Amino acid sequence: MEQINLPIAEKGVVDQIRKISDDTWDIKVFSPGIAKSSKAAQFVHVRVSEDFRPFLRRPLSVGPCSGDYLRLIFTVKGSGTRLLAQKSTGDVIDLIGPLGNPFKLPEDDEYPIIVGGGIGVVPLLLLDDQLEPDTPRDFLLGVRTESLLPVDEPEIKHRNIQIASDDGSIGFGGNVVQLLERKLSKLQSNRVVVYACGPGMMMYALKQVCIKHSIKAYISLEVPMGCGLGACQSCAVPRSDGDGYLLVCQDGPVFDATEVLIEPEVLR
Amino acid sequence: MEQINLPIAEKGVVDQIRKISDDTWDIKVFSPGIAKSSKAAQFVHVRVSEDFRPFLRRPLSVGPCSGDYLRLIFTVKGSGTRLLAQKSTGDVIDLIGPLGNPFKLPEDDEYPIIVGGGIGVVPLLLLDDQLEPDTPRDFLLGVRTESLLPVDEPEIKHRNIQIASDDGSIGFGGNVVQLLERKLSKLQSNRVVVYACGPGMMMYALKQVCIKHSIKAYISLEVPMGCGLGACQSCAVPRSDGDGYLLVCQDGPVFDATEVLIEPEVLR
Amino acid sequence: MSVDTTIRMGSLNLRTPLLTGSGTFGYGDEFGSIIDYSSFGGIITKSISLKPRAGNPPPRICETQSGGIINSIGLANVGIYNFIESKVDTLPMGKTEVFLSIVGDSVEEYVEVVEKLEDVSGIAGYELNVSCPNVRRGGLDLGGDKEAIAAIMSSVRTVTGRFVSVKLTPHYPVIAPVAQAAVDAGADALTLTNTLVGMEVDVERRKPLLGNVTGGYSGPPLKPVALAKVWQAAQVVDVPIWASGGMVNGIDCIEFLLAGASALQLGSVLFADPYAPGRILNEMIEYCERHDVTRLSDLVGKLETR
Amino acid sequence: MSVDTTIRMGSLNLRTPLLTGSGTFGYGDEFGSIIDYSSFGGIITKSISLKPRAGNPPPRICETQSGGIINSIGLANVGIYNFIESKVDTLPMGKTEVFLSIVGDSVEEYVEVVEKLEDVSGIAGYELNVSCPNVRRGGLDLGGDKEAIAAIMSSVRTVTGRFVSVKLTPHYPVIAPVAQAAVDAGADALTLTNTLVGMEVDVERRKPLLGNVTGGYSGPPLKPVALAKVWQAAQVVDVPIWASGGMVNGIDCIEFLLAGASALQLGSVLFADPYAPGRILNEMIEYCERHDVTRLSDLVGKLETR
Ligand SMILES: Cc1cc2nc3c(=O)[nH]c(=O)nc-3n(C[C@H](O)[C@H](O)[C@H](O)COP(=O)(O)OP(=O)(O)OC[C@H]3O[C@@H](n4cnc5c(N)ncnc54)[C@H](O)[C@@H]3O)c2cc1C
Ligand SMILES: Cc1cc2nc3c(=O)[nH]c(=O)nc-3n(C[C@H](O)[C@H](O)[C@H](O)COP(=O)(O)OP(=O)(O)OC[C@H]3O[C@@H](n4cnc5c(N)ncnc54)[C@H](O)[C@@H]3O)c2cc1C
Ligand SMILES: Cc1cc2nc3c(=O)[nH]c(=O)nc-3n(C[C@H](O)[C@H](O)[C@H](O)COP(=O)(O)O)c2cc1C
Ligand SMILES: Cc1cc2nc3c(=O)[nH]c(=O)nc-3n(C[C@H](O)[C@H](O)[C@H](O)COP(=O)(O)O)c2cc1C
Ligand code: FES
Ligand code: FES
Repeated sequence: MEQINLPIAEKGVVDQIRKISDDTWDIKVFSPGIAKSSKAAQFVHVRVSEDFRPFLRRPLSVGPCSGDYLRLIFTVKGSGTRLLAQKSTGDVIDLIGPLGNPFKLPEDDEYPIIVGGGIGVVPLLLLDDQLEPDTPRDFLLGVRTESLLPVDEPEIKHRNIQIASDDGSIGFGGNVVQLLERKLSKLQSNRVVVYACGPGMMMYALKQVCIKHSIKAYISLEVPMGCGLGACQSCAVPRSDGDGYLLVCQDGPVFDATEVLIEPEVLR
Repeated sequence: MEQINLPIAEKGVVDQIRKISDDTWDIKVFSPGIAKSSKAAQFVHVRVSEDFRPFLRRPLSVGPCSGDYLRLIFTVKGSGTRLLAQKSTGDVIDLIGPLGNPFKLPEDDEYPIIVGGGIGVVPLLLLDDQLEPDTPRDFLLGVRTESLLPVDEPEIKHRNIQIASDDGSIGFGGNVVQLLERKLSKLQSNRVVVYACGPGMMMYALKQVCIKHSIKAYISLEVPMGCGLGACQSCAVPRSDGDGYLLVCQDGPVFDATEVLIEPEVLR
Repeated sequence: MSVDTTIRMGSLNLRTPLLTGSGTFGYGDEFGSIIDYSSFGGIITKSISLKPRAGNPPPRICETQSGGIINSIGLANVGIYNFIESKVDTLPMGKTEVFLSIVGDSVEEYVEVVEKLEDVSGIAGYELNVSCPNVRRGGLDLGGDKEAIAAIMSSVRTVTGRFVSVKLTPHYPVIAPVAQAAVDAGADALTLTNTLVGMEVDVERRKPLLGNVTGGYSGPPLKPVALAKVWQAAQVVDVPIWASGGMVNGIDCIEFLLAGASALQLGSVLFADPYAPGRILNEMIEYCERHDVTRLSDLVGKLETR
Repeated sequence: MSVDTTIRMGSLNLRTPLLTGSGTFGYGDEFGSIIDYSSFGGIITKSISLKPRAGNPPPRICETQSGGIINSIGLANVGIYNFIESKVDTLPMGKTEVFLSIVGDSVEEYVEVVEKLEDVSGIAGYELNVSCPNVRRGGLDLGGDKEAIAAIMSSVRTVTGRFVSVKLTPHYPVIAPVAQAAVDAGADALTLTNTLVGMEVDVERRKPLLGNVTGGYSGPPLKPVALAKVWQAAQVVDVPIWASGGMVNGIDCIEFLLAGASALQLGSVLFADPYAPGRILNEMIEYCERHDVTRLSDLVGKLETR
């Protein structure tokens, strides 16, 4: 197993906050301890409220890092992310991280296809950075419609992200798993390794496709969490062999797609 | 019994808010329905939070009224009054009132002495206004120290309020009940009627003094309330005859001092 | 779209599923013109006992840091004789359905109070409060003992044909056995739940905030507990369930309907917001419109579990 | 002024009254360098059963509108054999006192697990969890039945001389009889309380928020209930009481001490704020300084009631 850095507690400082779309925000945080040691798919557990309302921390993937800074990119879903979106430059954010296991990087003979669904793209942005610059890859991102893109135009260009949209408003018309299938039909699939993160329904479909084509797929899962540290057993996902559960915060968030049962309802 | 106006629900509008001392605020509220029908010692039940935190309304005495406006004067004690102190001009305040029974005004041959303790002075300010202008009276107000005065200099002058302070920093050095005893020693006490409102300890001492001098005393009591409307029985005070309880919101807040048992601990 | 808000339960036909929680609405007229009866299906009075009760020493109400309240009224009420003499006439009959809450120290007391009320016409039914946390009783633990509850219910059944709901405490880990016992003894409905037993301390004065030390804990913090009890009971009994516990908005109420409640009691919320019934009814109707539900009653028990 | 934070209870001598709530701190090392053991008097492990348990279907945790959380872990644990093989060595013994929480489906299971642990040295004592809301049992209602609780405690007493606390559910209207039964059966302490049974519903999807529908409700909304139980029990038993329920700051903890608790378990708060133990200890010391209290233990049971 790869060497993983122990999680630390760090008070990050908001350097910059910007709105990417109607409900998606991108915060650049000064958090040297975590920024320097995080690997793709690891996450931070973020305290959103000092007065315990809401009560729990919120897990957020570490986005692209540069030097002492990391990026948190998130969609406002409920009260916790709403509070985070109200932060401004200079505000302190109580972080614990990096948590969880990172993506296993591709072997020399493997061709990585990165597949993001909506805000699930965040850990994949860091992965994209952590691949050797000269490693060829495909980076696919699905959204429902153009206005919900969780990354901006320059970032899409720079990373050469190929977009799929359900309503055809941008890029490929259809979902991102369909786009993946297209790609696969043009590649020698036993060399491909898929890296994916996205909503439950997408992960479900993606797993079927990867099984059909006998492709290795690493998926990063998102479920409600308590401690984030492997202590409370809140973040269980069923093993596909029926033998109990794995913990997303400790055994994941990255799993081999064949290891876990994907229940779209639970992952949301 | 005097004719009492039925309580109404009214959305008051903050006309002006000013800080009187470190923790005391004076809000002038446009609330024509309540302002026009309130009598001294009646109160309004104020919703301090739209999202039920804190949960209960706060009872506040109706202060001096002029035309369509009433004044709420209050000390910040906890979360409810803290929220009220954050109101600003134009804000809407959800009020129910006037509630409770007013002071019984003095008979022609009675000499009123008004005795306030701290913020308990509020209902007495309205009483002062509602006495016939040419009615002679004494208006005493006790505070711990000058900086805690709940009314400002001009108001004290205008109403000719005589101050007592525990530490002697202003006016009579001693508590207001001692000041009352001084007054009484100079008056023919069977003509005197006392109107009082203040903290539990003061009310306790005041009752003893009035009994000693066989003086009629009307006191206005403050206890934690639920409904404010006589429905929930939260605001009970023990009858002095031992036969159960009276309700401050329905039978009070004004009581004949001999009617009720004064438990300083409960009144705070 | 117009949403049908009526609820049918046995012999009852309520205009809306909203009722008042006993003890939070007095004998029904105290809120005066401030309340809008048209949003209610009915009201439930303060619990009435055989003899008048003075209630507990003050303070009787406090707030909790957790956003709820605790009361220790101690069932202060005028007693059945005074009630019949001076309160019956003020009940809002005609404006809405009126249910009387009954409390007693013994099986006989419940029966006696109900018998006396049988002569009063226009009463829609009774709620038997066998779960008040604020009074200590002799040998009988009425709130905990399912035999005692069954005895009260079956004895009351012998003296009335009117609709009777039995109101239970949330202080059972699992409500099923006692719920079943109450229904077997003849209950037409179950009310779930009464308050939790709670307490707050003023650390500066080292004193409890309530004169009686402990009291009944209600408001939003109670909601998840009452909801669990409603759901647990709905799995085992087939009488309607009246929900009580922490509802402050339409969504809370929809949660209870989905979990299996047919009627919804608004209690503590009335202190903060006496206009809650109208607001909440509108919020429920909006939910129905958004989800193409034509009758509120269609939501009852429609929680999807595996 | 320096405040003495130690707490003595029978054979135990704890550095501070702060413990961890079972199930919120794993087997004691998961929090790694994030936690400061020096603020703790001891830790209590996740409940351990005879056989490994997989636990309940996800989702297993949700928040409540009322500011608490509900979990339905379902006592997922590695079982006593795996525990002894692979977890015992990671226990933070030496750093702090270590208590093992035990759960079982029968009297015999509790006894068997404790027997196996008797060979492990360095264990300060046990907490018997007879109150978990997340598992259904056969005939025995272990959380509600005082005879069953007494049987478990007295049987465990025959195999260990170590300190044993019995952890009870808050789902009793009055805790006294069951508290007394546990003490009579040999408990050295009582833990009050475990979680309430609670539930939340997602009205948009018409589904419960937890896979198991109901779960254990903890955090701030639980505090007033646990406080009442601690106070009620302190009136009748003379063993120390370990408080558990909703504490998030030093004032909460002082409330429990005044109500009669000798030790204070921090549970859910650790998820939000793993630094809570140090912060809370400081807040308690500040309170003591402000009130001229030289020993934290002097506050125990010092609530003034009439
Ligand atoms: C390892 C991991 C990495 C994540 N990375 C990101 C990211 O980079 N950007 C991003 O926008 N979101 C990410 N999420 C999802 C994010 O944590 C949730 O959207 C967020 O917690 C919702 O909180 P809220 O207060 O806005 O919503 P609410 O609806 O108020 O949340 C209620 C509760 O449900 C939990 N919850 C709800 N949805 C999810 C979910 N999908 N996953 C986990 N918990 C959930 C919350 O933590 C909270 O306890 C990640 C989740 C995990 C587990
Ligand atoms: C009839 C009446 C008239 C009043 N008039 C005034 C006034 O004009 N100006 C003023 O400053 N105060 C007045 N009070 C007292 C005022 O209601 C309380 O100070 C206020 O409710 C405290 O709320 P809080 O949120 O600041 O304090 P918190 O400490 O947060 O309050 C906690 C709870 O205790 C209750 N409470 C605490 N102290 C009192 C008290 N003395 N009386 C009633 N309830 C209390 C609160 O309503 C609340 O439910 C009056 C009280 C009554 C009953
Ligand atoms: C001040 C007060 C008095 C109450 N009195 C009674 C009562 O007399 N009889 C009864 O059955 N329930 C009584 N209750 C309980 C309520 O009817 C209701 O069941 C409980 O408060 C939970 O609902 P809520 O959270 O909506 O208030 C009382 C509650 C409060 C707050
Ligand atoms: C996620 C979680 C798991 C828990 N697991 C256990 C357990 O295994 N055994 C037990 O006795 N209590 C368990 N509890 C209950 C806690 O120990 C504690 O008694 C309860 O949560 C109340 O305290 P709190 O509000 O401080 O969390 C658990 C609580 C939580 C939140
Ligand atoms: S969140 Fe606590 S174990 Fe994963
Ligand atoms: S506050 Fe409800 S009766 Fe007085």
